[in-house]
Amino acid sequence: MMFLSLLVFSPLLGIVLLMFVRKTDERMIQWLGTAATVPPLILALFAFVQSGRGFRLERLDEARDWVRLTDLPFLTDAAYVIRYELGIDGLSLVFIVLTAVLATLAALASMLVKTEKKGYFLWLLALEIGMLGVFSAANFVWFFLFLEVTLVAMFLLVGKWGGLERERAAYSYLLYNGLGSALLLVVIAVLLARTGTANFALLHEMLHNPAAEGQLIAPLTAEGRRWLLGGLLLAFAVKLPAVPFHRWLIRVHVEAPPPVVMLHAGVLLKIGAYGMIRFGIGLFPDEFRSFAGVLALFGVINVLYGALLALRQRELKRVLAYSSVSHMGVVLIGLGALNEAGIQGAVLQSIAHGLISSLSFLLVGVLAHRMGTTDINRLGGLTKAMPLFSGYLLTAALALLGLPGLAGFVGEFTSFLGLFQTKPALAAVGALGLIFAAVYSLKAVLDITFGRPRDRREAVVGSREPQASAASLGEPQGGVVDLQGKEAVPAFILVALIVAVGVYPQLLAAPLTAVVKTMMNGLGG
Amino acid sequence: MNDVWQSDWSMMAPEWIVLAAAITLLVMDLALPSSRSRRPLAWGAAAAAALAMIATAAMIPAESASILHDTFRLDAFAKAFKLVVLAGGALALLLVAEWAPKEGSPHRGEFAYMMLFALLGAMMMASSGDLLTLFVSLELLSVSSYILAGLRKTAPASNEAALKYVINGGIATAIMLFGMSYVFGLTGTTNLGGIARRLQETNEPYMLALAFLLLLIGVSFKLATVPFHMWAPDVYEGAPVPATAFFAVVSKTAGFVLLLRLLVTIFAAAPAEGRDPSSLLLSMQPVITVLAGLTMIIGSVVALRQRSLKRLLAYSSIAHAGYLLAGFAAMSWAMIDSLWMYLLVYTLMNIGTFAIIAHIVNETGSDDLDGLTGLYRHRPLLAAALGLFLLSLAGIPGTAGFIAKLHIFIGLVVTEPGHYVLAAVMAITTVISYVYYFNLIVQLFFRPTFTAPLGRLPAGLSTAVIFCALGTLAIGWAPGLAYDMLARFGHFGDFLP
Amino acid sequence: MTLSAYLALALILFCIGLYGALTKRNTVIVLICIELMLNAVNINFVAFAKYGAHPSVHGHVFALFAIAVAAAEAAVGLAALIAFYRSRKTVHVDEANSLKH
Amino acid sequence: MMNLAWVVPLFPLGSFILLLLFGRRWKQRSAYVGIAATLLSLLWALVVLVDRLGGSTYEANWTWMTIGGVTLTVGISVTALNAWMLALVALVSWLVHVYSQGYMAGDERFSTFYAYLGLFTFAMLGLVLSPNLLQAYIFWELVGLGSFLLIGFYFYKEEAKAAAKKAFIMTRIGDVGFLIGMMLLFWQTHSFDYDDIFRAVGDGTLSPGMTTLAVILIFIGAIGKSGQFPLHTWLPDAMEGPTPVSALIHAATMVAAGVYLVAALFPLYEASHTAMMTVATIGGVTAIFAATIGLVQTDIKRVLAYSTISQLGYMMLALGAGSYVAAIFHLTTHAFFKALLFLAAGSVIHAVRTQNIEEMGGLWRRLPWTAPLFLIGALSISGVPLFAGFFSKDEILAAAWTNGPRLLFWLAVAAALLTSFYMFRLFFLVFSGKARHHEDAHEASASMVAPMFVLGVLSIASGYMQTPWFGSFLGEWLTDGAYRHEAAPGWIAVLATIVSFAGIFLAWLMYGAQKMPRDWLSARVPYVDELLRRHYYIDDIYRLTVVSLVSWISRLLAYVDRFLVEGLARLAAGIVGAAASAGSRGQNGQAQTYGAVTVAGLAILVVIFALTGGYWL
Repeated sequence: MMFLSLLVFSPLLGIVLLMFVRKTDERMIQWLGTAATVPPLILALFAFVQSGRGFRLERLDEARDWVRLTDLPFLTDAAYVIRYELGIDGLSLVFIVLTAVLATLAALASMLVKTEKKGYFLWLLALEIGMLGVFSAANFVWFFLFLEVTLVAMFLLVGKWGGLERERAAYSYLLYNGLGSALLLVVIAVLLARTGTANFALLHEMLHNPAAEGQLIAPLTAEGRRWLLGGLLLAFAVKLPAVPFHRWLIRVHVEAPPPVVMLHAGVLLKIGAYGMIRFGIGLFPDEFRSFAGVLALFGVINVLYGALLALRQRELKRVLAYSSVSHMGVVLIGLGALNEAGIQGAVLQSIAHGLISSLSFLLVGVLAHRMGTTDINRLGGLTKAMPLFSGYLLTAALALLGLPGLAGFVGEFTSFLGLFQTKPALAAVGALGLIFAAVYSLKAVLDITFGRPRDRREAVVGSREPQASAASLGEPQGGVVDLQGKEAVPAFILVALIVAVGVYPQLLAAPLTAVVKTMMNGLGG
Repeated sequence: MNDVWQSDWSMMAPEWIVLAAAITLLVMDLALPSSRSRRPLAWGAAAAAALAMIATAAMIPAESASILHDTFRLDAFAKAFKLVVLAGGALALLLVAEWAPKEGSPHRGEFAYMMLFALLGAMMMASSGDLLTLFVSLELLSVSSYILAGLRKTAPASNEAALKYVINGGIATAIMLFGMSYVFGLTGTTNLGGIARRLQETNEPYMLALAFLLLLIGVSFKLATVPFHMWAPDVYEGAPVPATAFFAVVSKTAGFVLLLRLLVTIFAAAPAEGRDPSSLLLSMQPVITVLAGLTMIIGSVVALRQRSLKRLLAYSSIAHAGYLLAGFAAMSWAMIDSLWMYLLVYTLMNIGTFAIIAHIVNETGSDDLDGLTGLYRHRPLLAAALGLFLLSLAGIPGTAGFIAKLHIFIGLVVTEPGHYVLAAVMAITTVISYVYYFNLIVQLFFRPTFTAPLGRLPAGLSTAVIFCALGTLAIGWAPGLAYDMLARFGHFGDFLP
Repeated sequence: MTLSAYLALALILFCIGLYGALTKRNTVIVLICIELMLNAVNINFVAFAKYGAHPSVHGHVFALFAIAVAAAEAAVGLAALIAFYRSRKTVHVDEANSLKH
Repeated sequence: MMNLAWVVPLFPLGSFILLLLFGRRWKQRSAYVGIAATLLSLLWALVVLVDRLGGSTYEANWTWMTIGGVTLTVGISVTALNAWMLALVALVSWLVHVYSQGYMAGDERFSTFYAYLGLFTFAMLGLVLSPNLLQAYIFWELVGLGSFLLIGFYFYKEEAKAAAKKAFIMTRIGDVGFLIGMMLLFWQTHSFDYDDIFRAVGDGTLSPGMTTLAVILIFIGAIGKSGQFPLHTWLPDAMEGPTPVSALIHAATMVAAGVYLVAALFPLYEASHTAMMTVATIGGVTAIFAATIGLVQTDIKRVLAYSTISQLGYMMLALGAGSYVAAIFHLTTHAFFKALLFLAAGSVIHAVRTQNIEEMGGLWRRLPWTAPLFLIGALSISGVPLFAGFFSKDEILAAAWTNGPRLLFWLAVAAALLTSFYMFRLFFLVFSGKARHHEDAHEASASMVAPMFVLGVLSIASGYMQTPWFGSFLGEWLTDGAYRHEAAPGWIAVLATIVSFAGIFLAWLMYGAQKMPRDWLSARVPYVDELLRRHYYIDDIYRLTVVSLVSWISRLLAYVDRFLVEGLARLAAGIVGAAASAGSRGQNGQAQTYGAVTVAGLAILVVIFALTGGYWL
């Protein structure tokens, strides 16, 4: 079976075809680039549907010989064999579906990108391969490999197609995530060195089967395992990101082109959550217990910190950036709860936030395109000129603040439910974040869509940025045009998904149940 | 005398090939009229190196053996490292073939055969079984290198580089020789195996330790590691690009050959004061660890400030030497494996980078990193190849650099206790190195160009670039290729005599 | 006893050479100082060959090789100096500082 | 039919979706979609109600999400209370849909308005069908959404924007309390189902302390939604919305949801004396508190808004005093007469295009239908005998007397006095006296009058479901026959009557006949007047405490973010950069320096070795 390889590498076809398209043929590039994201989408949905019908995902596992680092005589035959291994379970599957969906939508939304479209799509597709690979890998080395593909692709996408301070944002991204990755690499190296394998299942076996203790190439003490887990969590905390490692996220959110942020906020941040669950809980369940409190604490800090800072921002992208910080805190809260509800909540929150932030940034892209600015102080009363857009924006805000019936609620609710079992007092403090979420999202969105349309000159005087000159102000070209057919499609799909998940979360919860149960068994609870 | 004539001289076939080629080229260079282009000579030299490589490869299945009273050893270690050295040499000679400095290239013939002599030195070093051969081959390499550095006779920078190289090289030679003299004094023999055996009975720990430190410092000159790294940036910058590539790759490999042959063979089982009385080498591990850490930090940090590409790569090569030294400092069973793998990969990605820099220097006469701006627009494939080499140097997965680095990491943490601090330093300096590697990528892909578009890559350079790029990609995505080869060396089980 | 004396002499010579190599401005003197260091090593070798714990002829041989190599190195050094002098009109090593930072 | 009760909310939902998709094309015709949908809902709800009158509770559940071994469900539960509320909500909603056709005619976003109304109605109907806390919470927030959207309907008005935001945030504060309480209960009982929770209370799995904590937290949700002190401030501001919305959401249905929630969880509340006392106290305080503010308001809708707060306080008081039936009874009558009052007020506003009662007057003759209907509403709310309000208020007073603290009883009586006073102050100011330049004021269309008429009838008739004289049908049905009328002293009814007439008389003196100066009170105690006019400075207190505290913390964190977090990152980068510069400068180009560094390195190693003797670490 090559199913997973096909799934992960199918955008490669698009990359190859794009190479032969003339740089100037933008329509063709847009079309081809979007079409290239469709095969993984179809395959992912197919797998999703089939697994819903009872297909066993293990049957998709793939393994191929890749490299054997050494065959020293005192080692067993299996030691230091790194294979090309892909394999998914319910947990990976939901993330893969999320990735595939958002990639297609981001490709659609990329019609607003006008410069050097060819290179843009090449890297966007590379990014998709990386993301799909991260969630499909069944082996630490390949996980890391795909992770770094996303790192490079994002660096280029942000640095080349971003806003004014794009290079700085790209470096921020690179360095923070590079440090996270480097730490992760050390952990991977330790695990690989001492167990002789990088396969998740084998690692799990080696770490937890007392009989396998003897097969370890070098001992892994309890103390050592705690350090390893600490390293893992720290590495993924940078990717998530947890306060105080969040500064890169703000820059990337603000500077990157909106379709890229759709993928970044939608999927890449979730790698942090995925990693913590897959490796943190999956490989070190016993040790994870001792970190649960810290995680929950950081989760609450994230929630409140992000929300309180989002309150002060007057630039829509920054509001959304800090809200991402806040929402990722909810993921940490779920993980810190360390019970079924919490873990499931963390995953649901990841997916939900993926959809919601994608929607938000899709709209931000349209807004920036139409009005030339996303500064809240310079906007107002948009409902009059752009009723449809405003409706979508309001929906995004409501989803962001966790309105029941929309996806955001499901994640937040389940995560908090989890924490209320284990640490009710902490959870109650964190719940304040829900109030702040309502304040910042409504404040931002209502200031844009409600009220009087802003007089531009007044806005400039009122603006706190002295460098804002009338010339830099976005002058709507002619009349302001509402969301149009092609742009509305991704927005509509996202809203539909958000509503679907919000109304019937079992859609996502069903594939997760088995995984969560396995993890809870590992946790011995 | 009988021994000499009854020896199995075929074991030295690669050396003979290189030597014969060098002498032939020397004679031809003298004989040919000055109007004739010396470019074919460089191609011939490259072919000779490639031929020697094939000869070496053909000998892989052979049993380990030694001739000439165990002064010349042909063990797995020798074969393996000779292959790397020859690969680096052949590729560097391709760069020589296309060497075209602004003032003209009247000494290309010399360039080719001097590089062959240096290569011969490096090869001999890999096969040395005796202090004396080790010393002589080291000097053959060094003295030839001094000349290579100064080959641009009319360029002040090249002259200065040669002078600095000679002075520092001389001091290093003296220090190392001083250490050798103590080792000889304690054992009364120059055979490496013999020294190791006799040292087990000696009880002069202080003198021995002093000898060790002297040798270590002396070797660090060739490795360009702290504290003897400072010459490298100046010499790399001043030397002609093919020579720089040669120093960065072949000399460095030779340095690690020297490190392993000399320090490991002699001191692995020598008694010591200190933590590990059974092995002086192990008790000196902390020193090497600290030096490795400092080398990584200094190399990657100072590189941040460089604008000259050659100088930047000099610091980058110092950092890489630090990674290699870290792999050595771990002293795990993966040590030689990981060093060989890293050096192989390092050869490919570095020569690839230098080939492109050589082209830029040929075309623009400058090696400022501005020369890279907007390369993507005019020469997308060239830019992509350089991007690949840079990513590999940065250790990004999907390239060979990652696999090599991973192997070093594994070596660092597999021992008990693991070298976690060193691993952390390596991880952090790797991230710091992202800044300057990605800065070059930014120049390549993001910035608009101000300079005239570069011309097409000449045949020699494109051969080198294609070979290196394919190698970097192949080892990155299918590392099995390289590791299967490594497996055939039997993990250098016959390394210690 | 005798060995120690030779060793001490060699060490002193070595240090003198080193000091000179690191402090003298004139490159010719620097090169000569390096020769001095190498010669100090030769004293060591010869002394060990005669009075060492394991006297052997290898030390003499080594010293001969070292002398030859030192000569080669000095020759190349002087050649480099001459080339340097041609372009810079100076033999002062401290003026060879255009490559830095 | 009860098993099909889940269909009831779907009609308005369908209307919402249809109007969202096609509303712009249908324009004014959108109203028919909304009216038809709610009519169907109403009919269906009545069928369900009738079914339930003769039957027993029906419950059905479907999986919503599984969490490990626990399955969270959604479903419907047709208890007596739910069936009653279902019909009530559907009825008022339908009437408001009809009324709005006239009131909103010509508005640019006419279809949007109906869409939002549909959404709200769907949510409210869903809320009253919920069999568990989770579902209740979901719809609880959705009704909030409907309210928010409709308050902000006039989006271009800054006041409407602020009011909508405030409404959402203030109720959200309460909602978080609700959420926390609900989750705490969940981990005690492993279920959100009302039945399971009640069972847990019954068999003692739920500790009393936890019960108290949880229900008080849930009660915070009710406080927020029902505009109780201290989270009431959003409700008067919510009057920025169109008047039919005020009638439907902010008088008859949504704000009563708090009362409904406490009623639905009544067994849980009953288990905790502290909780009951809290409910009663908050209710009683709110009743008098809001009534006093109502005395001095000059905006017709705000008077009604404070009146609503006050009446909701009554209901809470009733619940706290243990009289579940009285609360629901008053909820019902209040829904009718308050909706009537709001619709009538809307008719007045429609006619005179102002909301300031001081600019009105003498409208009695100009609005021949509206004025008498308003009078009926005012009499009913004032508790004049034979009107619906009289019976329900009497029931509450009786409950407060028998079960509650005396103080709360007297507060309730005082509030009744104030209620009749400010209602008739309003009545006299608007309808009596000289007409003030409203020459063109005329009665509204039939589509507006008809719903008012229906409500007028109900404002009288609904009282007779539960009277001391004709039996207590409602009580018996709601409690499955376990209801017994409070044996309250007869003088309470008399007292209530006296109080209500006294209020009306006083209002007549001041505003009708103008025998007393209007500034009689404000001239004597100006600071009291000022206090009331500024709503006891509650908004200002919030602004100075909570809001400024949050904004202060937020600013502090902004500095932390910019200087500490970013600063540390920059410091690290700066150190690396400085090291790079230093290292670069150290590379001074002198070959001899390089050698010296080497020798120094060697010397350091040798010295350390000599000192430590090989024991490096």
